[in-house]
Amino acid sequence: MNRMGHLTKSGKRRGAFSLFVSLLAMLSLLATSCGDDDDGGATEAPAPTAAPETTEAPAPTADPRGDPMGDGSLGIVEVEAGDAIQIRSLQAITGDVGAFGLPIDRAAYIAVDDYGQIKGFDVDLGASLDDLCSNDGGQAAAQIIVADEDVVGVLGTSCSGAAVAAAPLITNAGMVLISGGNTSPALTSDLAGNAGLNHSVGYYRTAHNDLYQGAAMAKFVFGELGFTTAAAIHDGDPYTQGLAQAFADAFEAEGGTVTGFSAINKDDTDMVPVLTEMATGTPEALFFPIFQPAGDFIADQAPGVSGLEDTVLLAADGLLNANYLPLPQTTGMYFSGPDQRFGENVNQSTGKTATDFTTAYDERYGEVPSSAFWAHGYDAAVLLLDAIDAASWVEDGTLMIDRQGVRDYLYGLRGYRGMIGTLNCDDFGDCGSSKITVVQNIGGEDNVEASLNNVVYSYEP
Amino acid sequence: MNTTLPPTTGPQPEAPRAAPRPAFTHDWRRIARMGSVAAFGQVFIALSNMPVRLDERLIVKPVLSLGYLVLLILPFAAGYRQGHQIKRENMPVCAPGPNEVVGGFLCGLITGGGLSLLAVLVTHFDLREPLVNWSPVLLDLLSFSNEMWFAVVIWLAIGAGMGAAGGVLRLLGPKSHRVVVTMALAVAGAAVLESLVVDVAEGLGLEPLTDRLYAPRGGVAWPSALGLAAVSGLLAVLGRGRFRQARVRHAQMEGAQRTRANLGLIIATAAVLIVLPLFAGKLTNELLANVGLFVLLALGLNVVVGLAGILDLGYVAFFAVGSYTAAVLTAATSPKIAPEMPWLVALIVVVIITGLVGLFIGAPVIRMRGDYLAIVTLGFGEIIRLLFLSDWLSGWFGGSQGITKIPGAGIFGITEVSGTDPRRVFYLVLAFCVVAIYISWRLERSRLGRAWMAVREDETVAEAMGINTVNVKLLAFVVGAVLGSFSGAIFAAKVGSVFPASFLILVSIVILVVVIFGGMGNIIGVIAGSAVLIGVLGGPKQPGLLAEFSEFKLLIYGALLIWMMLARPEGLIPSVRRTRELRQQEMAQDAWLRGQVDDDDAGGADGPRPAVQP
Amino acid sequence: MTDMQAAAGAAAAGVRQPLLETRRLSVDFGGLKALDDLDLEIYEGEIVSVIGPNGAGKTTLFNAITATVESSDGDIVFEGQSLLGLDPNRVTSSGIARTFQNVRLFANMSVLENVMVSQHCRTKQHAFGALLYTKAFRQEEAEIRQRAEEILGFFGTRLVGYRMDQPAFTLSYANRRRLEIARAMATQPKLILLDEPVAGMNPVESAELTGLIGRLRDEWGFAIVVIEHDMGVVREVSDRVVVLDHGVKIAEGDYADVANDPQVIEAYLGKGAGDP
Amino acid sequence: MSRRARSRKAPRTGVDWFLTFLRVAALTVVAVGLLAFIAQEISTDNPFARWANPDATGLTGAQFRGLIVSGIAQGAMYGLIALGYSMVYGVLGFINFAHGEVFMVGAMTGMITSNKLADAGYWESNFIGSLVLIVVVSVIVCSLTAVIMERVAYRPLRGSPRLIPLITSIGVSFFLQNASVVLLGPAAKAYPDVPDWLKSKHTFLGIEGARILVILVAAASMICLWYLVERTKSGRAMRAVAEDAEIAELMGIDVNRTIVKVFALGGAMAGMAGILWGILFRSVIHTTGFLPGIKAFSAAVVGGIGHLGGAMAGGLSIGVAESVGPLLILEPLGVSGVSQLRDAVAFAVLIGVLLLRPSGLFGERLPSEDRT
Repeated sequence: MNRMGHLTKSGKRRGAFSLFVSLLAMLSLLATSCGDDDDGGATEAPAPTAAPETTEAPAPTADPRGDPMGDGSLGIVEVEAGDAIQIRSLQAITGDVGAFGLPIDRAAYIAVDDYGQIKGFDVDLGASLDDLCSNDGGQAAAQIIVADEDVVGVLGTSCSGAAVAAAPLITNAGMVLISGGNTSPALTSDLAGNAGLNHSVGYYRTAHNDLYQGAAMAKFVFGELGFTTAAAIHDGDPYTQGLAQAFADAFEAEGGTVTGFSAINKDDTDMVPVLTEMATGTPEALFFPIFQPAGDFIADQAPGVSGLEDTVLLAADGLLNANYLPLPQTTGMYFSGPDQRFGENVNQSTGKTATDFTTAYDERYGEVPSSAFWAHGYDAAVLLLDAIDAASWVEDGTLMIDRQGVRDYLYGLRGYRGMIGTLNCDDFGDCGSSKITVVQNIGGEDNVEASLNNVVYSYEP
Repeated sequence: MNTTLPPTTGPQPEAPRAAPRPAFTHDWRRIARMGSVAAFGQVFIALSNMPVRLDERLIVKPVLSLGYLVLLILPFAAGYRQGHQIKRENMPVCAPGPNEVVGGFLCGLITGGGLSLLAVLVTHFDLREPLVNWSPVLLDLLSFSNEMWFAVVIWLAIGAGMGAAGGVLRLLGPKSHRVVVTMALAVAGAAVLESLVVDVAEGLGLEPLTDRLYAPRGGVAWPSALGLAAVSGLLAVLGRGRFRQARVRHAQMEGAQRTRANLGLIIATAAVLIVLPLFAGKLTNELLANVGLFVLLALGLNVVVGLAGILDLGYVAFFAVGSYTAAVLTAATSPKIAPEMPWLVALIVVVIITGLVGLFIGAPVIRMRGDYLAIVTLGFGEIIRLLFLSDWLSGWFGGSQGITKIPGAGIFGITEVSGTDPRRVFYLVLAFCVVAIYISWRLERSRLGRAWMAVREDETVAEAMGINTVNVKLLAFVVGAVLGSFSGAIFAAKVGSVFPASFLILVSIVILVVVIFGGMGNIIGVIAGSAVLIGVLGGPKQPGLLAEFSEFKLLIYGALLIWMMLARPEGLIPSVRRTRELRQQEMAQDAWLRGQVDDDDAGGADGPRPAVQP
Repeated sequence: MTDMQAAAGAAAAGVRQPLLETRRLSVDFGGLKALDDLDLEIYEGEIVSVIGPNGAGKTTLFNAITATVESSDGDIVFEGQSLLGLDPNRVTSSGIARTFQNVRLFANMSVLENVMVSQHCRTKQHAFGALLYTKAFRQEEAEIRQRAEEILGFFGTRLVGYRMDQPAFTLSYANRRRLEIARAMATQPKLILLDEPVAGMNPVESAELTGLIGRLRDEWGFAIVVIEHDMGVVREVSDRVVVLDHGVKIAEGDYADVANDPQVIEAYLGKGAGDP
Repeated sequence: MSRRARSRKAPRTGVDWFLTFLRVAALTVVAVGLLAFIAQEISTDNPFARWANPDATGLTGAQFRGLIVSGIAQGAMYGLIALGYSMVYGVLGFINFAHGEVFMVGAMTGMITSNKLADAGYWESNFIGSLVLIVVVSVIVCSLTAVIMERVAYRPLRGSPRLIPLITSIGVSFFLQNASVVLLGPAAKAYPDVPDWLKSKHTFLGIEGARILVILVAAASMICLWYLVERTKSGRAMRAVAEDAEIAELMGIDVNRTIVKVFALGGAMAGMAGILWGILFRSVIHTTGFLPGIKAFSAAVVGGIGHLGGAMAGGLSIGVAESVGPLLILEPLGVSGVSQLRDAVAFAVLIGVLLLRPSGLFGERLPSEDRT
């Protein structure tokens, strides 16, 4: 009460400074008096500030560790009893790319629930962050994540462009980044043992490398369909451009001729010019690994362009969804994408199948996943949790997580049975099953599921 | 009659107050109109999913979330607004009384009725196609997880209550008014600035304080909210409007005194900006760096739009050219250009190239009529982005794969500024902001600055007065371009990669909103505009403090732009000159009334100097 | 004013060179001849009034001289140099300043700034000087300001004092006209074109301004061309009067000659307007 | 100032020289590209054809016709939207930047109505009736949108400095676009499937039925509008207000009412264009209005703003130019991925026309105060 008196007496007279001091005094007074009212939040995870500190001290040579992985070289995260292990999800969740990132984001939450506690500690995903499918968005979000030094790992990103900027930040902070949606070769390797341009140690992904998909499509077109000419169109997105390029390169490597390689803009609707440009080479197949709505227009307008009447249309996973397949103009089209015949694949850590997942998803969100990579997202999340489990030990009721151990576990991953198939991580973080399939669309509203399973070609490196 | 007319700025002369109006004589049509407009707004907000999304953001835990707050504000505002009396000459202003409260009540009732009706409709019809947010979740929110009838009753009640509260606010004297507003602002401010406050408090070792202030997982804990309100209320009482007094005093200062006061303010601000980042964590610094980048861009656009009056909608082109030039010159991975330059050396080239691009774009457009110019610059902005994106030039700029692995900005070998350390980025941005501020400040007060203003005022006359308008405008274009390119060069070093997707038209528009919102032609205003908009709402690809708003950011930007133009075209912090321009008629009239306009029959101007300057 | 003396000397020698000369000047507005083969000479230190009924092409003449409209034929020669093809700002910097019939000030700039900005073409300091805040820059700013104050001082107390810092739109109508003239003076011309300088003024004000026009020539040495409807003013100030009708010069001479010219009387009376 | 013809004079300043250079350069690029294209068409072995682009193949007649027709159809829609820009600019002298969004609102309305009709089965059973119905609904909604926009955002600003309403209209555009996102969702939304005769290529000269429909309807709308403006009393009032609002007011014309009518008419045209868009492309998204809106404004400028026929002609020019330009001019010059530069070509046309003929192809018709 003494301080209260101070406030009323002198706060009045002296200038702004004393007011400020009094304000602080008052606040702390208040804070102490209301200290007991916090129990409402007891069941919830603690605020970041209340969470434990990271010790940069060398790993203890202790025995209570059991045999967790890691040498402590990247520091240890300590999680005190009652606190939760902090991981984050960084996906494209708003705007038109939201349809792609949102299922991956939600998969992480489902996976964390399925997994349960790690050594008696809860796992907290926090609020989802948005990578806005861009490098600057990814960087800004990554900065928010690394500001919290308790975060062990991050699930994301959806878009390769975001990973380019986010991965260095996150991996430099000792965290790992595991993506279920990136496919750019630059983030991992060219599959010939050379690190990609944007490869960071501590970056992993369960999605396939574009080079596989490009090769798969090329082999299908050249080998299965027996075509020697093909053209490709992308829409200026790093992903679609990369995939179209991968296809073109692989197709030429197979011995075919790429008669046209061009691009549209995402907002274009009138595709006659670009299709005419392609038609000048009279390709037997036209590959456009792009998104909606531009994909609708290409499929719709292509048969009307002189020179493309009989060209076979091919697309990729960006269009392999429940909105596109029922469109009448897409009947008979071929689509490459990750093998979606998850069938009875069981994630070895949670014991869940794809059917379990979609049921849970529908229960929670009242819809079916709107993109192809949800299972990759699920496996990515489970991998992170497994890695934390493998790299942690309990000491005096505190969970110690060795950051290097998390990486060691992931780099050493072999023969892991995930929802998407068997996962093996290579030295550059490519962990995906790399199984690519080509399906043919049966057509019609009711045949989406059947079309997804109508595999006409499958490829495994 | 015209309700869209803004209240005039500045202190209102104290009009004689007549007795309160009777409680039940109202302009019923006005109440009905305002109520239904507000109701329409309510329904729009509800259907936009804003309340549901923002419900995650707690203001006062567990009582109030931002989601509900946005629903409460409209009936309150409608209630308050309807109590506004249109002032006419020689018409006494009635003292507020029960009339205002009853009017507010009715207004709020109608407003709340909108949501009640919505609750009924949502229950009985399924419009999920096409309205995506027409869902049980919405009903759940509206009915506080109860039956539909509960929603109907509760929203009528809430609406009426908030409306009446708005009316009551009219009853309060200026003092209580101030106290209430201060309290509300304090709590809302504490909630909005949460992550910032926590971050800085951590740096200062004040976590115990913030741990008490904020509930776990966000929001001001309700006891703290009460405390905060009490403290701020008390401060408002104790302060007795000193802040306003100080402001008025400052406005009246002149000459050396004013310079001194300004210098003091500048030094204080500089000290805060230099010291604060040292204590703040990555979060705050990242935010500050982002705000700083936009301040730089906005300062550049301000020269073009604010000073020279050229509406450049393709301003992002210069940001892009700055980024790409810096990237191509400094990144080892960039195609074509082999020798990697240090960032500072590259910066010189960046300035030269952007200047040239400014000339190249400026020359064809500069003679065009203002609005043609706007569209053509927009076209140029798009062309430039498309060229960076194109496969054709991908050998130079990487096409859609962009340029990655851009090294940080090395400063004389002393330090390297890259995205991993936002604090350094902020200091670098700060340094460039100071340069930009200096440039715009000096130029504004030079021969060139006067010529810009003349061109903005009347191009034909400026030309007739011997000003080469083409050159002068072109120079404004180039200066703006160069300032924008600074931001681009820092951006490239900060993010470490450039992709064409960072340079959409959207960015131009956001920068324009920032400039307009802050106050065209005014450096302080532009800075304040960036801080508020980019800092709180976020930039095109940058999250702000209220990350929950990210989905609605652009909608709010659009609404803000319209509202600003209608209600306060001079911006948040207007430049004196700009205010004059936009309110010329009003001010001329005022000046006349105050006897400031010379009456030629009465002789020259050597009479006593009028007390107040416009 | 050695120039003037030189000119006077030249005049005395009988080889008097006009300051401004239009040769068969024509301005065509889509078939409508606003000016038709107009020959006009203005000599140094001379005040010439241009009168004529509405639509006679007086303002068009000013616009053509200052390059605000393009002349379709003929030539305009100023100090021996053709002005054709110059931009308006170049015309101004070559030494011709003007005012506008419907006062066009930079309404939101202060009175002082209005005059300062009009010295643009006589000053040199560029952006770098301002940025580096060089001595030359400061010196020039001070000079600009001083000259502006000096010019404003020419109008007595009307435009000085606190009023210098007020925005131009707060000025009274008469003062706006004065400021326009001040602005024209600030471009340091040899020739000033005044477009109806006393229009809308009361008799006291217009008498005052009439005096000012004379002083402009006497004290500052400007040659002046005035478009004016007020015949009292015309009589007062003019050394010479030129009468236009339908873009054609119908009379020229001193006031008395012109006022009694039957063609002029017809032009006015034929229109049924005004009384010369 | 703006009307001053500079043609008679030689370039004087650096800027003039530069502009002359730009004009010459632009014409040269177009000419060389076209010549290379023609050379290609004559024979692909032609050295001139191979000079810049060794892979050049040339176009077949059918391909060329396809390009032109798609350009005309697209351009007809630009033209319809451009009419709204042009009329508002003619009367109020400002760019209603948000007009493109009115078009988007039209396309969205059409999408919603047609899907409801399809759900009810009426769309399949009576396509023509449905079409008329969605046109009516969309025209009404768009007119209303335009009128409300005028009332709320523009009328209070009449008489303020020029840039103010322009900036406001940018705000309105932003608001409408994002209101569509938050209310209707960010995903692209499809129209129900149209009958085969609209899709089949065997209707007339191998042109798709939908494109013929678009061109016909656009032409019909244009004629109606022309009749309305040139031959009716309201139209005379509009032209009078466009000429000089103050004098029109003195002549007893209700200026506010006339302006409202102008907005309503412009909105109706945009609504019509929205439906045509929906029929042709069968998909709509919140950004549908933005670029077409800007291109339509460019079309209005290219044709000569305030000139109804000019707006249509401008629309067709921009539509055809962006359709054939990349393949006719850029590809023979060895540019790769030319279709990506389509929008760039459209804007380049705008810039080029303004460089060569600042008042548009047909000359401007502007409110009197804008002329000086």
